[in-house]
Amino acid sequence: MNIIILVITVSMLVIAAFYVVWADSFFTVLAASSMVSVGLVLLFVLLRAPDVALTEAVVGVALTGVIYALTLAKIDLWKINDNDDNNDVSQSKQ
Amino acid sequence: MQRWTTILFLTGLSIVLFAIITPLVLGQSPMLVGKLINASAVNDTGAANLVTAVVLAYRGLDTLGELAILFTAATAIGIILGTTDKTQTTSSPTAGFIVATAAKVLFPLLLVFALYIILHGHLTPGGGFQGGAVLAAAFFLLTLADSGNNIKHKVTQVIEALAGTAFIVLGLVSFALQGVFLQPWLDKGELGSLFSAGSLPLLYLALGLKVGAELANLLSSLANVEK
Amino acid sequence: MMIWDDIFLEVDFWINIVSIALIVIGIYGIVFSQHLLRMVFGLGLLEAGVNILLVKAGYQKEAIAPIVTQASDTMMSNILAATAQMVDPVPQAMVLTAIVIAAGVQALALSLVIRIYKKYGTLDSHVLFLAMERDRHLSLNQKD
Amino acid sequence: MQDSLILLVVLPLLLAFLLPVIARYLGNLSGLTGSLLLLFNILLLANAWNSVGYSPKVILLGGFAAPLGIVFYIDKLNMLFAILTTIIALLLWPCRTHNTDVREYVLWLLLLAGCYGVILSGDLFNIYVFYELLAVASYGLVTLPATGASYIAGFRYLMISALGSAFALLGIALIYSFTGSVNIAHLAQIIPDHLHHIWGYSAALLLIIGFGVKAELFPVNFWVAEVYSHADKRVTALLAGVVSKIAVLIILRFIILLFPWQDIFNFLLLLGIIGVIVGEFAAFYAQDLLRLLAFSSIAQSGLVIIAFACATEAGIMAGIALAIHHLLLKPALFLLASHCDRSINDLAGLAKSSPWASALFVILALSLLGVPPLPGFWAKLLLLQSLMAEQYLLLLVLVLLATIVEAAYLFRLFMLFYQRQEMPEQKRITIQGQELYPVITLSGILLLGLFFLPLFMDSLREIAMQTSNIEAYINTVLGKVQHIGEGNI
Amino acid sequence: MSVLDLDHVFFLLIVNIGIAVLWGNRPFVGKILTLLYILEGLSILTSYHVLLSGAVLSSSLTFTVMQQTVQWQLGVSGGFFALITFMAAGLATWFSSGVWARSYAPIRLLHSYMALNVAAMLLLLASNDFLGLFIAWELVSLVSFLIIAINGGRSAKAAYSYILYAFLGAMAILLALIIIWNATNSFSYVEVRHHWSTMSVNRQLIVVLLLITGFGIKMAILPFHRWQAPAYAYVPAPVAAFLGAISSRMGLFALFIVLLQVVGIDVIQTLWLPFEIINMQTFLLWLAALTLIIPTFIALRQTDARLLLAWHGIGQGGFMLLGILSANALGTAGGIMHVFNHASYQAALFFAVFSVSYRTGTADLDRLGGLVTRMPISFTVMLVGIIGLAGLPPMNGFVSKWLIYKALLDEGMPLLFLAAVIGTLGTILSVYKLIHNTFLGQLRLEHENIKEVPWSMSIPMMILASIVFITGYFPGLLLESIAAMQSTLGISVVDYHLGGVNTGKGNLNMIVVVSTMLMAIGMGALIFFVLGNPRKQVTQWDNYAGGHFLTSDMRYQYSHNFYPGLMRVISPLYRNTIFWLESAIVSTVQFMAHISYALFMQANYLLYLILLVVISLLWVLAV
Repeated sequence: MNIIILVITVSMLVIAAFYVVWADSFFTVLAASSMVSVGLVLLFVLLRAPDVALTEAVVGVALTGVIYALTLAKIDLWKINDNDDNNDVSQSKQ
Repeated sequence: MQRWTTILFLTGLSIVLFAIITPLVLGQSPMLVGKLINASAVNDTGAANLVTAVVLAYRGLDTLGELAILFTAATAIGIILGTTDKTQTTSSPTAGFIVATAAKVLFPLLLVFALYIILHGHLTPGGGFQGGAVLAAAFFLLTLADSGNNIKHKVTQVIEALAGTAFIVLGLVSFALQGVFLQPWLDKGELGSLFSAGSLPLLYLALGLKVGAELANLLSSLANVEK
Repeated sequence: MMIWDDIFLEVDFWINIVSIALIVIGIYGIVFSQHLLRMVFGLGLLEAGVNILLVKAGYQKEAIAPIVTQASDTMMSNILAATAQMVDPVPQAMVLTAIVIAAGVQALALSLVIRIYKKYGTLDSHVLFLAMERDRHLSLNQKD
Repeated sequence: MQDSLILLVVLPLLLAFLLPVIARYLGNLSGLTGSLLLLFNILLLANAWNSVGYSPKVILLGGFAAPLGIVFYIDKLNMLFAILTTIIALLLWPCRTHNTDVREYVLWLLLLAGCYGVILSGDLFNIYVFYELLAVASYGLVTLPATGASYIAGFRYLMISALGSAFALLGIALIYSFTGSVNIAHLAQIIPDHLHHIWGYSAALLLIIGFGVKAELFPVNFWVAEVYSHADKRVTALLAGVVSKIAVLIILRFIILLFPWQDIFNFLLLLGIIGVIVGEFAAFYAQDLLRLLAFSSIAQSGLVIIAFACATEAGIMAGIALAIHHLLLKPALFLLASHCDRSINDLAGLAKSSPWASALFVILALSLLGVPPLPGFWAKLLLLQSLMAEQYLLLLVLVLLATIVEAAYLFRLFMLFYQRQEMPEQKRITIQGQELYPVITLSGILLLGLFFLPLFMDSLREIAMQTSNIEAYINTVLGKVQHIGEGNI
Repeated sequence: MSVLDLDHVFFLLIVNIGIAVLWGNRPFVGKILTLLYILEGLSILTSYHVLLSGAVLSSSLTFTVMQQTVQWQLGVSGGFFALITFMAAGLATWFSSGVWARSYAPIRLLHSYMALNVAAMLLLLASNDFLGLFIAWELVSLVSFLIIAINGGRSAKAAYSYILYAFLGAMAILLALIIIWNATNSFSYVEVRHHWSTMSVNRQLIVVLLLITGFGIKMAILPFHRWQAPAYAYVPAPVAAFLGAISSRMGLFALFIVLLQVVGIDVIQTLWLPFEIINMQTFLLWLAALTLIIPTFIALRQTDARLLLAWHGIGQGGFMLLGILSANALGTAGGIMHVFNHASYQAALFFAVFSVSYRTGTADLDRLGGLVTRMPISFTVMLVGIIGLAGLPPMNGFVSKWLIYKALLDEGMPLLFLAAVIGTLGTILSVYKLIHNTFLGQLRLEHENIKEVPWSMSIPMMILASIVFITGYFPGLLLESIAAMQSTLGISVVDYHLGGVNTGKGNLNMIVVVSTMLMAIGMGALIFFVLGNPRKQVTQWDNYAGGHFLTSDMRYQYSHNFYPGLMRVISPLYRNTIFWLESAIVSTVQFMAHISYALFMQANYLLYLILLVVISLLWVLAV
């Protein structure tokens, strides 16, 4: 039974990891990185490591997520990828 | 061209790592130290959560080191982002009404939840780091609600310093008593009850408070960077 | 098909896949990205991949989480029996520290990113490298 | 009494935690508390030194036996490095000017605690944690000057160091999944014979590269030139002198105890010699003094790595001698160079405006070069003898050629300093007296060491013997317990 | 006599340095320093008979490190060279102590560097094991770097190229030391000689080649000769004389000790270069012969007198090496004697050239001429000097050259003898050009009222000229200590008497030769004066050349194409290959420096870390 859960989390993790590195707007990158942490939490639960899962949940998802969000706000990339100011996005792509 | 090199690099590296990692068949890793700790942890430290026993008793110095690393990171960020003690008002728009009321409601709940996690560190999964982070989230929620009254740095710094010293003093007391630093002292109480596992919960409490204050400081200095 | 089945059904195979994927993509993120922020994200991925491997090092087949739950009947014997099939707690303690270290380092890196953005207005690593060399050159020559 | 050596690590942390709060009341005394603490450390180490005289001691953390808990291993080599770190830190302690933020002292104290932890600890993961503490503190200190360039240099340094640490953690994960324990003495029993295969080698490589970042190993020392020329002068002196030598000390412990295989030695020898040659040639081309010294410190670390990589007793002795010599000499050179931080040909005629500083610079550079009467020569002689004993003739010739290139750019500097014409009035550099005190004390120690050379050599030989004696290490730590249940590898 | 004589000498040297550094620029201090040098020379002379009997002047300067005791004591060969050093230093300081000091600003630097040089050289001469030798060797090369760079500008550049060559040499010696230490586990000469055969043959070959390169660089043997001429030419007068006389002979002393005493000439004869092309001894002899010929013919083309003499210094160095390595009693005696002779007339010539340039302001042969009437003493000194340099009978140069020629012929090396003769031919030609262009020929208008140099400068010159003549007259004075030297080294001893040497096939008695010459010259002068001294005082322009009268503005004296016939024949040979080799090396070093600097200046530096990890892991998988 947990093999299926494992396969789902693994595939979700790998896809999220792809998005973190290849996504265009940093907004999606932030979301993808939180997704990776969530996947990690699931994995740690499957690996019988509840303490680590809780830490990863709190520190990995919540704390780093908030810190990334704040940095994005400070370097004014905190915009949904609307098409009018593409320069910021293109600048972050190349 | 750039695309091909990336793909080549990715496949090459993954093949190399795969060749190295695959023989680590899961489940057969020889638990040399693990078996011994599992056997002796309960009556050595009296903690139900063996991971806490390892984190605070067997490998206490790692956690002290870890605490120091977080403290260094926080101070370094303080220096880099240059938040001195003056509280400047940021021009970020005040959050909507919903967030403000939700913040007021959620704050006490989060506090209780955080303290629960810290105090039950030696019984259920959780402990200083996790509880401290939740604590910081609770305080940060307030600044998120109305950016006016952000965290007063002086208070958090005092908490941070005291909690850190408390952690070390607990270790030094055992050094004075038994001549060995960071040895769990105090009676172990009966397994599973709140006041069991000797000095471990106290250590985790000090740890939690320090991490909480530190991260709150960090988050507020991040939030208050001039636009 | 038999061989393929038991490989795919094996938990170990999938965990290897995910950790290697995370490490490789993390390294790619750090080394090949132009944007400083993307490097920090890559670092996060790399740390995650390594943490998985560290936890996997302690996992035992059909073992239970290292928490003594039936604390009520304080019979030492069956507590010892319970702890016998527990997972190895030591790597979990290590991973706990590793995650928090990674968080600390990433927070520091991000504050540096903010400071660099405030001062130079761009986050492209090539442009920044040339800016650093130019500053160095300026500070060398016009020392008053 | 040597149990109290744990205070070396704990007291700086305690003071660091307390300092932000008590600094408001202490005012400008807070700088003083740091130096008082260092003096106390020296006292601690001094009376521990004679008690550790004959056989190494062990401190159990948390009172648990060796493989379970964390263990501190005290032997003459660790003590020597601890004492030298304290001396250098005391000399380089930042003096309290009006605008120094008290948090700078906090970072210095944390860096010191990290250094002590790494030197003394006998547990693989504990070394990693203290190494990381060292690293994070040095990120903070590197960006102190708050100039744009220092931020970029700090960020790049952070990235390469974090990447290195991730690889080290990967190495630790590999080792743990094969042996199930993290205590170095315990591993020293298992790894050399059981892990002599691909995974043992890859774990060794990952660890060496991870810790090589700070040890200025060849391909991972790109940060050296940027960081040393942008960071604050005392931080650069500390990083170049103390921290890089401590990282090399860790690598020494690894290749003696955990991975005593000839392939790993060859790998390190190869990287070391490339580091030496590339370092010297890059220094030959460097345009400004700080960058020149940075490249020369890469070359010197390469020499130390080469010495340690021929893991015989003579090799270790040569390595320790070179490390100590460089540890005392490089901070002094960096302190001197930080005043004349401008492109080299603007330094023409420095001897006229600040004669004492240039005279000291010449003497120290000659000792760095290995000119006979000065201590540098004896350290290099030991290195050459140990290389010859191992019949590495090509390495010997390359090291000597590198010295010639070193002579070329150093004498080019001396000629510039002692040129006839004056420095232009407004660009004149005069280094006042009180700036020179740490430099004078360091060169005093070096020249004083010359008089006690025979005595110094014998104690060095004794230290090298004690370090290369692996059975003593395992027995003291594991208390002569035989192999604990390592059946099923 | 107290055996600790060397301590007195060291004490005097320290006093010497103290005085020079503290009161260097006081007017009378030059004389005190000269006295001190002479005192030191005398203190060695007084205990010289102890040395002659083979004993050793030991000193309390010893230390033991790594179970090696390093001890300084002076043997007879060290004593002989020390005497030359003190003679050269004393006369040089005397030359600079008088009027000359006022014309030279950094006189304090000059005195202190000279004192340091002498002290370092004595330390070298007194070392009796490899470690002491290397320490003193580095000190000597450092201190002579200081003294060469004293004038700044051109001499600073020459000093920079010198110190690079010196470090190349020092590293070669250090490598040889380490290889020897590995074989014999000790640095003392006796131990090394004892264990020498344990080394494998090609390792012995490497050690000998390294030692020769190391010491040869200081002696400016052929491939490494480019640094010495400008280094010894562009320095002030006393320094040029001192360096020209003794400084490059330190390399010879070290080679003499190491090759003959430690390695032994028989070993060198048995060693063969790879692929049996050439025996080591013949290789070295031909190297010495080429070092004699090529620099001498380069000197032929020089127009600056100082450079001409400096190039001759290199040539004569080759001559000495030729003598020492000829493995024949006469040859070694000739070689060592040539050191003394060359020191004396080279210093005299340098003094003469510099006194001319002190008066006329230039040493360029094109702008001099006809000074014999104005500066007679300098003329006589130069005359005596060039006769010595050319190796003609009354002067001491002839004795040592004769010994070396005889040795070469006795050993059956006619081709080498021919090469030596060609070298001497070159010397004679260039030496004549020197004296003709400075003293003979047409006096220039601006040199009308040139006066002779003051006494304080001309007395040392005259002393040197007299030394050249006396040792030429009674070579026995030198041969006595040379014989003692040969016996201490264990090589065949030359049987000598006051007048010269008597060998089986024809002996040399300089007393007879010189007295007959003096009688002949005396007779000629007598007849000339008895016949009423029939000569007419004419002014310089009352003569004509090539059928037409000379006017004062016409220049018929030149030094550029001085020997047009000879030059047309040999000019294609001047291809200065070594110059191109040297600049090629320098540009490769700069190129590699540029690459390694660029290697570090990378925007994307993490790539290298990953490449290292991937490559090392692949290597691990492969292994």
